[in-house]
Amino acid sequence: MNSEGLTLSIEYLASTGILLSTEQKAALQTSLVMLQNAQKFHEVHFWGKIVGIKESYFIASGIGKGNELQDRKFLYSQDCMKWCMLPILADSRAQMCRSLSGRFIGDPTYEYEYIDVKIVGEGEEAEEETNTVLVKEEDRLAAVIDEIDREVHIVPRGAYVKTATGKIVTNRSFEGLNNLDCKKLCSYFHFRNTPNTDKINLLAKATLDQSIDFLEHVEHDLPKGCWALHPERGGGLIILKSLLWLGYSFYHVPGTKKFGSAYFGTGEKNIDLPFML
Amino acid sequence: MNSEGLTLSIEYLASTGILLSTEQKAALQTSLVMLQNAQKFHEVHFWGKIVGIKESYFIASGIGKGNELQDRKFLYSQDCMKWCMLPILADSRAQMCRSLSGRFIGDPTYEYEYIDVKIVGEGEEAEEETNTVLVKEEDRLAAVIDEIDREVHIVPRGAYVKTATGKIVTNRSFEGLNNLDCKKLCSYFHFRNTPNTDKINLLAKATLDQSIDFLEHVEHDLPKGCWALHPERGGGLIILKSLLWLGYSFYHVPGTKKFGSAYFGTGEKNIDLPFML
Amino acid sequence: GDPSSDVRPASQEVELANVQNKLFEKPSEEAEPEPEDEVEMPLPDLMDTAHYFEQAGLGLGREETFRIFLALKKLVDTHTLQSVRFWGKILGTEKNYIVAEVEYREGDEEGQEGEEEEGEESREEEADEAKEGEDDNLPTPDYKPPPVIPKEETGTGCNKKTYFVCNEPGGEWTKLPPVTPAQIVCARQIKKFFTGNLEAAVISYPPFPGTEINYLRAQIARISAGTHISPVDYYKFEEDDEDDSDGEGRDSFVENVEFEPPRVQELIDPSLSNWVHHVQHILPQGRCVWVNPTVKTETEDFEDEEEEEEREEPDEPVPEHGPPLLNPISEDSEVDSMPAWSAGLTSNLVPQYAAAVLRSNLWPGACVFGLDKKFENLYIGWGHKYTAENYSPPAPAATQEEYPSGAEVTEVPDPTVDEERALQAVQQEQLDREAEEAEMEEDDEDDD
Amino acid sequence: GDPSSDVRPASQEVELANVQNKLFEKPSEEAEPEPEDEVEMPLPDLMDTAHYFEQAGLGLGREETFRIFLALKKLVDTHTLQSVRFWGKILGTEKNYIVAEVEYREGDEEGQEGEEEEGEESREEEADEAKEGEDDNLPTPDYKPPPVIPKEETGTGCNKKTYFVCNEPGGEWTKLPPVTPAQIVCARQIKKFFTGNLEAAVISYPPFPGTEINYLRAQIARISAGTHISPVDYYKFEEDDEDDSDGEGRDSFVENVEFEPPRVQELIDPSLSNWVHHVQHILPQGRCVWVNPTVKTETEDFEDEEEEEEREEPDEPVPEHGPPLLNPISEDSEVDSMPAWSAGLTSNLVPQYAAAVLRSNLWPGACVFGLDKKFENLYIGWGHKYTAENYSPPAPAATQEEYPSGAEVTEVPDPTVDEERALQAVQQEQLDREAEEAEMEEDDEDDD
Repeated sequence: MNSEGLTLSIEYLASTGILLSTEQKAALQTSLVMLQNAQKFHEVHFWGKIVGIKESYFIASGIGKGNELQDRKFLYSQDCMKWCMLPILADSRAQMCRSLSGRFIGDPTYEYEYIDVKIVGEGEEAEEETNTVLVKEEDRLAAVIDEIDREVHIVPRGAYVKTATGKIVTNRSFEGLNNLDCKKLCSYFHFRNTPNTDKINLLAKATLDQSIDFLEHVEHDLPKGCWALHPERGGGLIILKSLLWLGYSFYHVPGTKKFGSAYFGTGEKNIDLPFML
Repeated sequence: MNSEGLTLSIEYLASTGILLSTEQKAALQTSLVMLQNAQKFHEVHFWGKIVGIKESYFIASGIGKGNELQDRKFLYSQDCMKWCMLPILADSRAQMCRSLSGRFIGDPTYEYEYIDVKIVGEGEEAEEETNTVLVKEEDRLAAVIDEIDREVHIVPRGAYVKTATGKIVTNRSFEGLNNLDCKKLCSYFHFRNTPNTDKINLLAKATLDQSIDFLEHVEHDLPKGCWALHPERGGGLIILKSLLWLGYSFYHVPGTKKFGSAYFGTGEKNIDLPFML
Repeated sequence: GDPSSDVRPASQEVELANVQNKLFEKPSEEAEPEPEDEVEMPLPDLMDTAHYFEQAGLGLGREETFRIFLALKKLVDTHTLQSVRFWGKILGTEKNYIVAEVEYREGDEEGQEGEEEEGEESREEEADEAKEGEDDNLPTPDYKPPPVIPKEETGTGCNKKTYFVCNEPGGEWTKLPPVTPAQIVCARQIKKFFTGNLEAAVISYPPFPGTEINYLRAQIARISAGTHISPVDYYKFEEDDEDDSDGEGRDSFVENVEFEPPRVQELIDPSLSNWVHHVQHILPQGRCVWVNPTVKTETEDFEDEEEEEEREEPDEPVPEHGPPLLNPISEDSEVDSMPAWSAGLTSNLVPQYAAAVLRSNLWPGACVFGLDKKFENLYIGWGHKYTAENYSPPAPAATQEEYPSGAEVTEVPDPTVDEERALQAVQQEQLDREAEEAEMEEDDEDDD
Repeated sequence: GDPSSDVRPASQEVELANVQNKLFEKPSEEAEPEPEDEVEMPLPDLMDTAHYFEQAGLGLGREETFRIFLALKKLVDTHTLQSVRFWGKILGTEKNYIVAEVEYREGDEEGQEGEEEEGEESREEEADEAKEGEDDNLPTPDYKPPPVIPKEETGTGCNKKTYFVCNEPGGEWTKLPPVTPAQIVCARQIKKFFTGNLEAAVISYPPFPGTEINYLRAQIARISAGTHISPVDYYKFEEDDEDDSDGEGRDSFVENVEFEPPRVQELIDPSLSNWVHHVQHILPQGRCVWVNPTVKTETEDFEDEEEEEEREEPDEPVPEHGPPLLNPISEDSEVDSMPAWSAGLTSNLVPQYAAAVLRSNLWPGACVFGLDKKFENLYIGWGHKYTAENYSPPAPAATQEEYPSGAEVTEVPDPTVDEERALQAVQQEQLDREAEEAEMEEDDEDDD
């Protein structure tokens, strides 16, 4: 959600319980401008909030001048004023973080104990070797935000285009989804860098627009039914909620450029999802 | 101000004291949708509020399918729910209404006494003949709103274009004014149907874009200084206030499509303006 | 083409606007004179409490809150209520539920009784079927369904309050039926998303006794019992209950007129001893007040009674106990080694006017604010309890035994030839001996 | 080209953010222990009052209000204040003014006196120039400037409260100097937009004695006197003033601890007799308490005194009277045949929780809300009084007479020849008669 107008556009998500207090809004209005300037970001987006036991983390993402999809950095703040860059983790470390469970504490320096189990030896001689690794909450935060963003960050079809040079940019002529398309899951795309058109059958492929359909749509996300699509205000506002990451909500006003999303939750994946549908 | 998102975008004008209560916002959100549907308007805009002694009038404008500039109708409501069409007045009647002074009462059926002075006879035999005409407040309201709209309703340069067929439509590729232009009065145009390029000298004319500069800009409005331009939030938001019709405010977020205006006032023209600058 | 063809408002949007339009109807002037008796005003100042929650970054948008406010007003206007409260919002996959919590004025329970029997009837049908089976000469199953725990009377225990729900403010309010202990017990074992349709089936294992309307009601009862808290001393037990020395039996309280609001700093004290539960704990049985399931209630047939009592005497159940009413939340058990509640202030910058806010970690989405004499509970969430581990459905029950185990029905290995011969030999021997004895007896008889 | 070149944030925007950043600095933990003595809390709960004004569709946006709240907090932290209040916002052509109204703790008036003399000095200079003129042999002008009305002491009358202004919340607060009667008198005769620059000249006729900072202060005084109202009985006069039977002399009041808040319906009663002014009326003289301008204050030179008193005895001015403090607003005069105030409720749909709101028709932009024990005044506008007619500047004063009119300086028509001759004849006759008489006298002398 773009930082300009953030305090207004976040109200579109209020019906799902996503809300900022006046104090937070006022602080964000000031600090995100400073952040954008200090870090020389092209744009700053408000991403959401991870609710911890003691404190919460507010998350923003800064977009550089390059590809909107790739040139992104995540930052966190606990008072909506001071922002810290989240570390970029090595895959192995991220894997480690993702296997941590339970709630966030709200202290970036808190250390979790991760018990690393390695199998040493081969065949019948194999032995489990366990050693305990300490993982900072800041790292876990970075891993979880990356995971959420990859798994559920969505945009409406047509909001971004791939230029001839392969650069992904905002589509200036995007006029919003129409009344019919906005109620279909296939009109919403994952905003992530893993174009995978293999899943789509040949017939469907024929109707794709290469410059627009370079992202995966969410219709085939598993398990089936992991997105809840509500037309609110009788269809004047479309809300999509992820059931996989409870707390992720997306809005779009059909027929307009207005869309955005935010995650307000505990940072825990809903692994019980298959049982709950 | 477009009715969709009205309750949010009106907040841009809050610094000038233009505010709607939650009750009014919730009611407008519901009633403007119904109004648009019932009257088959292409778009509905919230125009403002005329504060009366007893009650206030909320004003909306409905845009038909035709020319955005011409096919407009004004409506008023006293409870934000029930809307009545404002009458379209003959010129003579409008003239009569405009000469009424003092505050609005807040009762559309209230009747003002207008003393019409006619000169009968010619030369030395001329006599003043006075007769009293009753004017309904509803008529006066229509006349004043028409006058305000004609005199101060402004839009940023480039927000509308004139097509080859002479139709005036929203400019879809309008990306907002840039940081420099937004601080110049000549970047704001009267949104009225009296293109008058005669005032502009030949040199200036050479740089005009026929499809964009079909409206008059406000820089030469008289008396000089009748517009107050504030860059708020350090330039992140431009506010223009009319000093001729105190209560008319316009906003524009530079670099975005976001602009709008509203009039919240007593419906009295500031005739003392020349003394006050 | 024509730009208006696909332009909003869609007909659906207009439909909703038409529905919500009714909310904005001005109170008719004739109905006005009532405000004189302002003492009894069941409608709460929802906008005021929403203001506090908003400071904590909780709640819904203001316009939605205002519509809910108007919808509650409509509820008050159409029912004779003692009190009404915005309980919260339960998110669903298709629609959401707006939940209102009401108490009727005494003696005004409007057809409350009509719906009651349904749940039990279906159970009795099952029992009937079982009885029909007896007519055939099939083996009689020894399975006796566990005794039905009677549900609590309206106005007591889990059914103390009545709940109304709607999907959109302005839509029709639907009254939820009272909850039965069986529903609560089963709701504890399952974890399902709400769909937003009250009639939807709850497909789960163990099978849920009822549809979504009952599941919703059961979760509301559980959430209320777990998260409705108030500052200590805000409520007190009624004077005439005082003699009942152990608090457990007491189930009613009144507002304490002498309530001295604790300071905000005290309200967020990590010990959390300044907040108490004001909704009764639900026992494992699914009721707030334990009943001995073996003692039949009067409504049941007397004939069966003697028989059953006899049979069950040996396993007289142990009464269940839970924390008493107005128990401090400091005694709430930990959640995954985390405190059950997280406390904080609504403002870091201007603590002078900040309110205390507590969020439940056991029922994410439940929260409460407290400032001076004001406090309010609110739930906005998916209606599920927090679990640290994966949900795993309970294992299926052990297969039921069809016959009482015994020699007649126990299969034994076929005897080998040797064994048969041995048996035959033994049998022959015996026969011979018997024959001999018979002869001897005959002889004796002859002797007599 | 490069898309980031003309992309916001502009440096100005960042600058502002940097300024406002300071507002969000968390109170340091060491400074915290103070909240123990919560009795003295000069900072008002601005967000709460804004909530009520918002319900009436009045006020500023929430984020701006919150920033103002933080700015007031800063003011409280850096000055020893008894009370502080958000007075309102005055819109200007280039910038706006955020106005805070404060009262210092007793004995803590921080350099209040330093700025006082400025206005009077410039006046004395003018007088000096006039005296220099006397050295030449030119005719002495008889013009005597009207006596300077002394301004009211800080803490009394128009200077009862002190005002701070800033252009943006977070910017430096500037203290406004005390207002002089001359400034108020002149402010009444002019109508100028504020520019937003305190140092800007006020170019007007009659010339305004000071710059925009003084004009702003004068308008604030006038608006406060005209529109600051409170529910009746909220304030009462102090007990020991009771003997002073006519309320007029009393200028201080205290909060009435026994205040029974009127019902909202009473507060919006069209008679408006339930609201009173709690700021003193400003007399035509430009002061709240009338002084006799002819009685010189002690600070002036004694030499002049006797002389002047003598000269002015004949036109002893009539003392001015205004409505007393805590006068009901029902006695406010009409504005262009309209009532001075428009009253209403904040909600039509849910009157149960609505607050009463009054808007001034005399000073458009001034408003007040009242609900239970809460009330607050607010002004958001251009700082001008409502006038039904066009503003027209006062006509220039009549041209001053340079010399006292008299025979020596009055031109008369030249005498005609006939007249001269007639005069000569008369004169000759007289001369002759005198000569005769002289002779006769000589004769008499000779007789003695």
